[in-house]
Amino acid sequence: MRAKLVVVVACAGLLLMVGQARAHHAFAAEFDVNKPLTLKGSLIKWEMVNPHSWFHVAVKEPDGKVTEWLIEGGSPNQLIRMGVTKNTVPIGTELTIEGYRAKDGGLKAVGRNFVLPDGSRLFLGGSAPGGTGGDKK
Amino acid sequence: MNRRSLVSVGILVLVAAVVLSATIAAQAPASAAKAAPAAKAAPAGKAYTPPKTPDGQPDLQGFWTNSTYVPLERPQGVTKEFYTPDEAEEAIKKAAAREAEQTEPGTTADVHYDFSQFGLDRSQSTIAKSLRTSLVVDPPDGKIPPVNAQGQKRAADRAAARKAAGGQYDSVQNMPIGSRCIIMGGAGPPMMNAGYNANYQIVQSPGYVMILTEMIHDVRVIPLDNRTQPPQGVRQWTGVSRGRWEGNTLVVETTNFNGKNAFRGASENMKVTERFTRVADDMIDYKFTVEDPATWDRTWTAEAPLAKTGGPIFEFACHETNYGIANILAGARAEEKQKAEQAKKGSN
Amino acid sequence: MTSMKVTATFVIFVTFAIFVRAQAPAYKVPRTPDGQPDLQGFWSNATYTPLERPDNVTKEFYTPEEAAAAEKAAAARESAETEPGTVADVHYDFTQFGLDRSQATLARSLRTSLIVDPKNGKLPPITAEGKKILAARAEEAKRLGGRWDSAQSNQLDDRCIIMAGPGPPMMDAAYNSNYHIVQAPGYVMILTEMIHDVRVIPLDGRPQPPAAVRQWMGVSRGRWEGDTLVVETTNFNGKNPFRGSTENMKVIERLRRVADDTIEYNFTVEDKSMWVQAWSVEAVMRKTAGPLFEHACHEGNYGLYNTLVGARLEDQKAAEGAAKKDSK
Amino acid sequence: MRNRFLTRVTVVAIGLCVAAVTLVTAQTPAYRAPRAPDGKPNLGGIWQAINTANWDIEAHSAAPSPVLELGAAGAVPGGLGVVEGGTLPYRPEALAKRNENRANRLKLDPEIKCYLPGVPRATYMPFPFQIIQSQKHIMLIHEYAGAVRTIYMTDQTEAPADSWMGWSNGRWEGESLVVDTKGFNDLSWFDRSGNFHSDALHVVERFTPRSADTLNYEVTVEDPKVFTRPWKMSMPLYRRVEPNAQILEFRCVEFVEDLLYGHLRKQPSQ
Repeated sequence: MRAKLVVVVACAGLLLMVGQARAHHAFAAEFDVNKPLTLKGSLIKWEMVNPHSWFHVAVKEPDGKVTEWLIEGGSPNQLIRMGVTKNTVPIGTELTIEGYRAKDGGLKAVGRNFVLPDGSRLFLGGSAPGGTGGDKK
Repeated sequence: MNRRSLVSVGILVLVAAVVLSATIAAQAPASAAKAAPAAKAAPAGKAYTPPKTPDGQPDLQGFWTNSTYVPLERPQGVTKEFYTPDEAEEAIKKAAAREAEQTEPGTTADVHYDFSQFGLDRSQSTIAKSLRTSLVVDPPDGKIPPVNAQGQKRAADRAAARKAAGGQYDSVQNMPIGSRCIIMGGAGPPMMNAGYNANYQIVQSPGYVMILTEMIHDVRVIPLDNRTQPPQGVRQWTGVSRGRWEGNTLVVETTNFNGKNAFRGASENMKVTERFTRVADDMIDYKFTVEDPATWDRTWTAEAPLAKTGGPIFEFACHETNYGIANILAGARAEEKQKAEQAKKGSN
Repeated sequence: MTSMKVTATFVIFVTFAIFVRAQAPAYKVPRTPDGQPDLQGFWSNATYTPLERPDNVTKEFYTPEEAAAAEKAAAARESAETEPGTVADVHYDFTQFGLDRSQATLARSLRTSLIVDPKNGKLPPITAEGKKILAARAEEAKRLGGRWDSAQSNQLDDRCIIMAGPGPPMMDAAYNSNYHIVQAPGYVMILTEMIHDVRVIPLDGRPQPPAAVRQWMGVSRGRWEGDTLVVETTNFNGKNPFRGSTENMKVIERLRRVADDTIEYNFTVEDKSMWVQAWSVEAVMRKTAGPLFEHACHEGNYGLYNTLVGARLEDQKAAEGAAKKDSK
Repeated sequence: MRNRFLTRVTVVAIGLCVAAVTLVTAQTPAYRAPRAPDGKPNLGGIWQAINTANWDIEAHSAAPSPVLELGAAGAVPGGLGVVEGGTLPYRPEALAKRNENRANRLKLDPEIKCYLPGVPRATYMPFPFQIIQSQKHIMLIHEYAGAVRTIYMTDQTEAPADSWMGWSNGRWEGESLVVDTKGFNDLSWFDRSGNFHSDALHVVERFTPRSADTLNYEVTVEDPKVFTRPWKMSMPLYRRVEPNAQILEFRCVEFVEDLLYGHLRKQPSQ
């Protein structure tokens, strides 16, 4: 377990040093590890943009008020190569998002996991509607 | 986390990665790597004739990737130049497993999205496989030559300048160039594996070879007409490239770097000579030599094959929606404010 | 069909041109190599003839003697020495710099006014809309404050933005009232000496640009009617009202060479927003000596700076004076 | 004597008129471009527009710089406009938004923030762009912000997602390269004057060689969310003929960082 942690921290370090790895910035600088959260809501919009994509999600608070959250996800480019398009995740899709809230205190978070109503994870193992799960040659 | 501790973390990483790759038992990667055939040193005698473009250039066109798990420098403890196919497979498996490993919830390391949910694990895309134990082939020990005194002084000066500029999140200019969407690892030259979206599109027209790097849509338009380099006053992030055909090999020389994105500590006077040779329908042999007497007392050379991959390349606009950078800076300012308020409370 | 119509028009035009030339007076206008009537050279429109007829004058033309007397009186006024020690005396001697009109080529005329229509030699009455516009302008000027309050509240010529010479219509600029005309196939160019303002007038019948394109000197389109260059100008920006005109002014100029050393320069001003009728002027341009030296104006306009600094110092002095008074 | 002269003039005049009418009514362009190796017109080269469309695609007068310190260097040169018919056919609410954009251009113009220019603006930015022409892909490589477009001549698909530069499919029509582009986001503008579009933008461009060193560039713009009808713009593009002409970097992100993030800079502790 400890070794695992070292590796991950190490990867983050590498990323900072040479701009490599799978995200282009330091997550822990943007999001607060002490503020984990789970949000349930329906998709308003998926900004398929780089360097990270952003999900706009309508979240119903316990008091019935609906607030709009912005959830950071990954670069969409590889998904697009795998066949995902802007029509793949329909507006209104119900999502459960486990993640960490932004340090600046806004209604923003990183989506550690995007989970669909059937319990599968978004864009993984062909769970994404329309996703072909591999490179087109 | 300040810069110095980051650097030490970085060193730790390198060491740890090396040790781990040698010792930790591998878990199966989340999905099987879709790998192109391994680029062995082309056996002598087996002649591959690359197709030609309508104007008679050897045809390098198409979508390519240099995504690889082979490290630039040879790991400590490895003494040979090539793994056996079995060893290479094992090394890839381990690396893929490391990449796909889930982080411990509630730890700093866990604060990110699941890379595999966005296809961003290397194992989820084409890999340019190779039996090499390091990309560096010269010096023969597979390591970048030692940095000379001049290079060390420059590194120290650069570190001092960074320190003088303050903490990493004090201002946008203090943040890494990649985070700022200015340039990433893929563009080079030399073109290095960018970690994810390590893809290229090559298009040729009479007199030109164009290489589009997916990350931040960086384009190299390489003229083949033997024109001279521009005056020294013209300095660019990606330098200025001039190409020519030597038989079936595209040779590209690049100088006129601006020195703001030092490749492995190089100076702005670095000269990079790249060689592209199509050795199979789905493989380009990519070799580069780095020459910078201001940093290394000898040149060094690496081989990093490009494997054919699927298109298309979708627009990687980066700066335009780089919300993260504002979030990070705003987060840092919020933390400072909080701390200042707590300090005030404490002193009351 | 179209080509037949065009041909017919062309034939009529050629016939008419030949007829006009047959009737023309003895002076034969020289031609440029491409066949345009030749207006080229250096010209002056310096004159003592006022735009509007003086109140006590009723006839259209002076006798030659009367004209000479009027000119003499005007020149004397211009070169009269000022009373030493008066505000009027604070300037350099214009004659020492050749700046009196009498020291330059004069475009003489027997006319008592440049305006020939209306017949009374005066600008026509202003419309109701025009009165409103003038009142609004006065209000805006008041809002800008005193003339020396800011660079913008100063006069356009003091600011080196535009002077009277380039027009259109092209008016006597009081000094350096000189022009250089150069012709090329398809174009007539008129360089105004003051602030090197240039008019490049195309002759190819192109339409005016869209109404959104507005310029200080408007946009000019020219054509030859026999020996007469007719230039129509619209698309003014309205920021340099000519005798009160609005941005909707249309100026039609007619230039015809009537002697080696004279161009007849007539123009008509149409602006329904300001005047109840169009009005016309007949003036002349007289051949003069070149060259035109670069009249860079803004670049060395120390005077505007000095004026503003002086005004601020006076403000300060006044404020200090007031403060002293208060404290007493 | 005069009669014979008149006859001669008339004959010449008829000849001229017939020639003129023929020229005007002729539909096919007289110019045939040199061929690329695959036999298509060769559009390869470095091109640039020379006009003021990037300031305002509609006709406009010269105007002062919106930035005091830039003086005449930042001022707007007048222009006759590139839009057919002169005026853009905005829907009323869209016109109001354009005017608001224009009034707040220092805050809103994506060019000021070094954002990708969109289409067709990329073509007439005051920067060169290079055409790299192959059979499958024609690349438009713009100096401004390193913007790049891939025109798919084969393997044509719909835009997978919205983007700044859109998703371009091309075809040859005689001497013209016709490029059909959709899949835009709604973030780019047509010029510095706030003329804008929505994500329903559909652009069809025609690049037609008109001489060895000039192209005709004609654009049809369709966007029913913003405009009441499709409209056209056109302009010539000029070849950069310097033998050493090349696209240089204009990596402007670092030029705008203080503008965008300067307010988030750490303040010296008091």
